[in-house]
This record gives sequence, structure tokens and C-alpha cells, in this order.
Amino acid sequence: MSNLNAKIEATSTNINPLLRACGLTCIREERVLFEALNFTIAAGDIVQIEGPNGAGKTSLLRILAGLSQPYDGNIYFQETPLAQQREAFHQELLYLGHLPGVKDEMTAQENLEFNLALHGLHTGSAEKTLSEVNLLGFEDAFASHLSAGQHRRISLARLWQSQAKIWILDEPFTAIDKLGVKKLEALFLQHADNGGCVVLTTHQDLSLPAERVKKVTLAYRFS
Amino acid sequence: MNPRRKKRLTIVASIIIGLGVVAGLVLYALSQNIDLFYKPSEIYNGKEDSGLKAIDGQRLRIGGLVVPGSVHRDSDSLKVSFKLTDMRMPISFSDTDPTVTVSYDGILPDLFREGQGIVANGILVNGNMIEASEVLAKHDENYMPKELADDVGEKHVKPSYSQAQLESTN
Amino acid sequence: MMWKWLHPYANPKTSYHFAGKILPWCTRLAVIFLTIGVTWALLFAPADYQQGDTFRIFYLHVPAAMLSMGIYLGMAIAALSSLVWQLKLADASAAAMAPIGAAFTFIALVTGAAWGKPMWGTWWIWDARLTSELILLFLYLGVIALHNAFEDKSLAGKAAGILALVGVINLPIIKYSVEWWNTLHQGATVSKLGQPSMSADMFWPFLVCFIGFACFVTALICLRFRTEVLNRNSMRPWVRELVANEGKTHAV
Amino acid sequence: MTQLSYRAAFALIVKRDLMIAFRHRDDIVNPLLFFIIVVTLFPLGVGPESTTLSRIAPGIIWVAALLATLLSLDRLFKSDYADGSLEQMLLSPHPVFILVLAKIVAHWLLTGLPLILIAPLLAVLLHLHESSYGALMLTLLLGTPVLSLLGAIGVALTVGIKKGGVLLSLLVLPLYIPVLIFATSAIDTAAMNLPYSGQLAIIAAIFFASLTLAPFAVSAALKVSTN
Amino acid sequence: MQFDSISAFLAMGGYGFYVWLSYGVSILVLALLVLSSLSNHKKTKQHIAQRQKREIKLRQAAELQKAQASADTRL
Repeated sequence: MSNLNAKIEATSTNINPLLRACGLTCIREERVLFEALNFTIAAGDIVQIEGPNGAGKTSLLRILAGLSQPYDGNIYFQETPLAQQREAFHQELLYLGHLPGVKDEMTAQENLEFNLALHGLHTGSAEKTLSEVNLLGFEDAFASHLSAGQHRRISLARLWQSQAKIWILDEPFTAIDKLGVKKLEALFLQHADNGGCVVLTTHQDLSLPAERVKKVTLAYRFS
Repeated sequence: MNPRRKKRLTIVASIIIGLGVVAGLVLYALSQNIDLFYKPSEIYNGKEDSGLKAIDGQRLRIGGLVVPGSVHRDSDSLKVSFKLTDMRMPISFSDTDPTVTVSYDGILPDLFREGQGIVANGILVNGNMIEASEVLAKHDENYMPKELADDVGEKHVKPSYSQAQLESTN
Repeated sequence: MMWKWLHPYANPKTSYHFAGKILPWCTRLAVIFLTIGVTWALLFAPADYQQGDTFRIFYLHVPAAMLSMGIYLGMAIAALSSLVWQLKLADASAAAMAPIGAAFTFIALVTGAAWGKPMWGTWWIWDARLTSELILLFLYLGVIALHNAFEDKSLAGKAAGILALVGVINLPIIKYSVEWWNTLHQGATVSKLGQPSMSADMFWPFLVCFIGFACFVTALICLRFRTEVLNRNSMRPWVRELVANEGKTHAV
Repeated sequence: MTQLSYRAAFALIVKRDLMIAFRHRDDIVNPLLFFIIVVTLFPLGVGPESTTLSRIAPGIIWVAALLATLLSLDRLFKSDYADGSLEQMLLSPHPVFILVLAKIVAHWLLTGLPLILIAPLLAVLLHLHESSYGALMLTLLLGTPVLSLLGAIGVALTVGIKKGGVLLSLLVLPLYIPVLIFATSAIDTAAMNLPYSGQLAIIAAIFFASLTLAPFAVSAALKVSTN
Repeated sequence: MQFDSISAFLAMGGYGFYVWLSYGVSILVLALLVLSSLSNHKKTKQHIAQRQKREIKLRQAAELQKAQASADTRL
């Protein structure tokens, strides 16, 4: 297995693989972002994807979530290709991208409730969950009156309710204050300990114990 | 049957049902007279399939063969009238065929001639007269050289107009 | 997989060179057939007993109309295989076909109008066949526009492929519109096997013209296909090598 | 984990889209106003002669409906694409075509239905032949869902393109032509007191064909656009 | 040969305008298609060659920078 273009700590020695990337190649607008990438993500892993701007971090996350098709290669979820079991995979997936997916015309609580319902979760405790992300008192405020950080909090609130095993998070800490970051990190650790996995990109240093965080480092390529 | 299979079956079944309905509707539509097209005999007897008769003042399309010897052209204007009879293969005419009279004021297409198939758009008046707003020559898919046509006995003279006739429109 | 024998041709490099090999032969054949065919059609074919010399438009109009639909069908099949089996080269060939098909549709429409004016008495009528051929032109233009709208060529190919497939419904309408609805347009002449409704000295020049146009289209598809393959693989080593080598020979 | 049934997922999306639209009323009202204004332009442009108007009335109403729908199509996926909710819907554990169908139904309820309700009023202004009203309503009832369904394919293809507006009309209008032809032909035929079931059957056929196939085309197109 | 003279050939039995219009437009369209296809092919190759040159320059600049950086640390 050659990974000429990326340094990878997540390896295939784990017993319980959730996601496996096999020969991933991504080409965007005639530029090769990464080529023949192989790695495995198992239950209990927290994987941080690193790299300079334009190295293809977001592209890699989107491919892992099944939103983008790789130019070449395959993703396996529990040893079966993604394409063959889209719905079962989405059952076990929570993906948060750059955009929070919050509608301005709905209140904070309605936004959260819709997001939960869409993914088949109970909406009863939405109000309590909002207090977890420091939005107590903003339940009935229209999202158009809330700040960017608060939008992100609404979308992150789903994490507290989620029963999905695989969390894929693109820059979850953007516009989140220090206390919020601490809380999220604790949640990630708890999720990993409960047999889930977290894949994330961030430019901040995680304050999690170093042995718990595996790193995939993408390099910027000239072509 | 597991739920995944069941769902897939529902999808496939609904697609098949949908396309079946589409096919049925199309077949039904094709049996209807969508473009108001009539043959001369149908002006008298009603449509062959539905028995529907055209009424005076109705816009319609009529298609048929120009009856030989029936073309009357006004000598100093573009007005022309002619009789149409049902198109039939091979081409033949008999006096007992039902005919309708088409009157038209305009330049006829070059393909227009006696015995030729034409299509006219117009309005029905007096039960069997058509005031055409447009006369179009329909060409069949048979092509042959002049010499061969002469042998078979077909010939074609395209309509010609005098200067006076052409100027009468202005 | 039953498609295994296709595998070498699914390689962009092989198919690029394969298209390069066909290209000159098709060009030669097209030049030969079209020269003979057009000369024959214009000078030697007899005039029709009814339509006189306008009949010579037939030799352009019918091949163009047939090819406009044939190319669309080819494009739709390529689009389908690119979407279902993820064949990247099918994508490139669909992209190569669209402008050619649009050109032939345009020719079919213009020659048809120029033929209809003296014979039917009108440049254009809004009947089923003419209208659906016009929609075919619009569909081609839409497909081309989608190809140009996306930066990423493989995404562009997929998007245009979906549109092409949606438009396929138009093909049977064009084909059967003459029989379904009573229109001015004549029925099929050439495809009536067994009893050709055309005399032999009119049919042969048509056949030569048609083969000429078909070779011409194949050659053009090869040429444009090569361009598309280069575009989609511009970061591959073989393309870099190829371009660098050609640059050298040009410099010398 | 509770798994939503197809019906519940469908209802969830329809409810959400309706709620958003009612809180943002411009989106419903503007296409409708556009429809009314375009129709009223014709008597002013062509002249108020009632025989001319009644002859071209079916065409005017249908062309205006086409353009009004085209104008409203942007709402279908654009804002969801812009704020990331489309992404979340594609990642939900439901088949995409269910979600797509729900969004199209919501779109029709918000644009097609108001058009149908206002059309008889405008038909009066245009002196439409009395016997054509039934045909007008029936063609609109069968035809406007087709406009939403086929339009959704166009929007889904162009949602990721920055200047997709003109391109959208280039893609969608040719697909609308058959509906326009048969709808106006049905209304014309009805004006002559002739049966128009043939034209209606064709529009119904187009409706069922697009209802069965468009959701799949749209979901494929969305997957390409959000790539 | 169906025509007696060049003028008869050009007249096409009175239909010259329509026949020559058809042939003229067809030849024009096809010629444009061929020319645009050829120029597209050429442009694509030029584009690729240009980008290659740019990449080589970029890489050289990066190496130069690296060399300088290591030289700086040695000092």
C-alpha cells in the first residue's frame, strides 16, 4: 500500500473497521488532489484530517460521506461498497459540512426538530438539547436573527441526540467559543468510547490526549 | 420478504404501472381526431371511428385528391376553386365518389395539379364547401424520373401565373 | 463481467490512439464518397417527375435528418452507459457528438424549409415532424450549454447526459409523427425495404451520399472525441508526454 | 432507531416547504403577480378587440403560466442548496426521490394551484369562449404539475451553476413545448364545441410519464450538482 | 449528365435559389464545424502545454525557496 501523497496514522490493523478507503483518487478541475489513498477507520477512532488550504480535506470528507464520487477507488462501509447500501449507511452517518443547513424562516427549535425528524430521531427533547449548546432562551427566535456561531450551534445540537456511529465533521469549531470547543471535544471522546468514530477537519489544535487522535495529513500537490 | 426488497418491489411496480397508464393514454389519444383532419367523405358521413360530423363555420383540415377537370381559376385574380375526393391507392376517380369544393384565394404551391394529394386548412361553409386559408401540396414518398413517369402516364405541369394575376393581390 | 473484452478500449490512452487511427481513413472515405455522391446528385441523378430539380435537395435533407436522430440516439446510449456503468469514455464521446448532431439538425431544418417552400407552398408549417425536429435542435443546444456551464468536465458530462436521456422521448415522436398525425411531410422512402419507392438511378446517389455523410460524422466524432479525452485526462502522464513530444516536433 | 416511513418523510418535507413559503410570502405572490401582469399586457398590446383576444386567449394564458412557473422554479432547490439543507436531505436515510417528489408537490401547491385559481378570472378579461372554461381548467390541472416536474429537472441540473438563470430557461422551455401545444389545442377545440379528450389524454400521458420518471432524473441531477 | 449548359445547371429548372441555398448553407455549416473542431483540438493541446510550463516554474520556485531556507538555517 503506497501513500505517496499523504501521511496516514489510521491503519488497517484494527479489528473492527467501520469505514475503509481503497485507492481513493480525487481530481478537481484538472488538478489531482490526492491519489491512491488507503486507510481504515475503526470504532473508537478520532481521525483528524490535516493539510494546507486547497489540499483536498473537504473533498475527502465529502467522498467519505458519499456526497461526491471519487475519480477512482471505493469506500467500504462495514466491508460492503457504499453505493450498494446508501440508506443503511446514511442511517449510521452524521455529516456536518461547511454550511449549517439552517433555514432563516424557521425558529431555532423548528430547525433542530426538522433535522432530527429527517434523520428519524425523536423530536421531543429538542428544547433540552438546545440548552446543551448554549441556546437556552433562543428557541423561538427566527434563525435570521441569530449569529453565524449560533447557526452552527443549531446544527451541532444534533450531535447530542445522534445515534449514528460515524460522525463526519467539516470544521466543526468555526465560530464556536472556547467553552463550546471543550464541550464538543468531550462529546467526541464519549462518542468514540461508546463504539463510534469521528472524522473531522480543523485548523485548531485539539486538546484531546494525543494517543487518541489519529492524523491523516494531505500535502498540497502541484498537479 | 425483507423490508428492503419490499420497498424496491414497490418502486418497480409503481414505475411499471405509471408507464402502463402512459401507454394506455397515448393509444387512446391516437384513436382520437386531434388535428381536426377530415377526408371528403367524412364531411358527409362523419368521422369513420367516432361518427362525429363537422359543423358549418368550424375550422378544419381537409386532405384528399384534386378531382381532374374540376379546377376553375379566375382569369384576373388568384381565386381558384376545385373539388377534392378521398385519397386512395392506386389513384383512381369515379363520378360516384363524394366530393367537397374548396375555394382559395392565393398562390398555389408548385406541386399542385389535378390528381395530386393536397391538404387545406379552412372553414366549412354550406355543408360541403371549404373556404381555405391555406392550400398545401402533400407529396407522397414515391420519387421517379420524368422519363419513367412519362412511361407510366404521369405528368406534371406546375401552375403558372400571369403578371396581372399576381398583381391583383396587391 | 461480460464487458471484459471491452476493457482495453475503456483505457483513455488506447482509445485516443484508436480514434487517431480511424480518423484519417474515415476522412479519406468521406471525401471520396461525398465528392462522388454530391456530383452524382447534382449533375447526373434524374429530376423527379413532380418536383423537378428541387428533388436534389433530398440528397442533403434525408441523410442530415437521419443522422440528426442517429447521433442523438448514439449520444443518449453513451450518456446512459456513462451514468449507469460509470464509463468515463462514454462521457467523452457523448460530449463529442452533441455539436455534430446540432449541426446536422440545423442542416435538416434549413434544407427542409428550402424544399418545402417551392413544393408545399410554405417555408415552415407547425406540424408534428417539423416541430419535434426543432425541439431536437433545442435539446442539442441545451446539452451543449450544459457541457459548457460546468468547470469540471466529468460533472458536465453527467449533467448533460441526464438532459439527453430526458429528451430521448422526442425521438419516437419524430419518427412516427408522420404516421400518427396527418401531416404534409411524406413518409419514409429509403427505409422501406422490399419495395423501394424510388427508382434505382435516384437511389444509388443517395446511398453514396449517405455513406459519405456517415463517414464524415465518424471522422468528426473521432476528432472531437480525441479533444475531449485530452481535456479530461490533461494531468495524466501519457498526455503530458504526448503534448511535450508534439511540441518538440513542431519546434523543429 | 425509529425509521420514518416513506409517507412520513414525504409529509415532513411538504410541511416544511409550505411553512417556509408562508413565512416568506413574496415567493408565492410574485410569480402570481407576474402571471396577472403578463396576461393584462396583451389586450393593451394587441388591442381590445374581443374576437382577436378570444382567439389568442388560450395561448396567452398558457404562455404566461409557463413563464410564471419558470420564474418560480428557482425557489425549488436554490435556497436549500445555498444554506446546506439540500446536502442534509441527500444524506438522510430516505430514498432521494421521495424527498424530491415532496419538494415538487410543495412547489406545485405554491405556484400551480394559485395559477389555476386565478386563471378563470383572467380568461374573463380575455373574452375566452364560454365553452372553453372547462378545457382551460382541466388542462391547467393536468399541465401545471408537469411544469413543476419537468422544471425540477432543469433546476436540479443548474442549481450549482452561478449564473444558471438563462441556462435554466434554455433547458426547460423546450421540454414544456408539448404541454403548451396540446393544452392550447384542447382549449381551441373546446371553443368549437368539439370533444377534446384526445388532447387531454396526451397531457395526462405526459403527466404520468413525468410523475414516474422525473423524480429519478431529479435525484440523479441533484447528486451531480452537489458533487 | 442532366444539364445541357452551365446556366441550365445553375438555374436548376427554375429552382436554383432553393437548391443552391440548401447546398450553400450545408457546406457553410459543415465547414464551420470542421474548423472549430480542429481549432479546439489545437487549443486544448496548447492549453495543456502551457499549464505544464507553469507547473515546472512553480516547482522550481518551491525548490529554490527550500534550498534558500536550508541555507539560511545553516548560517
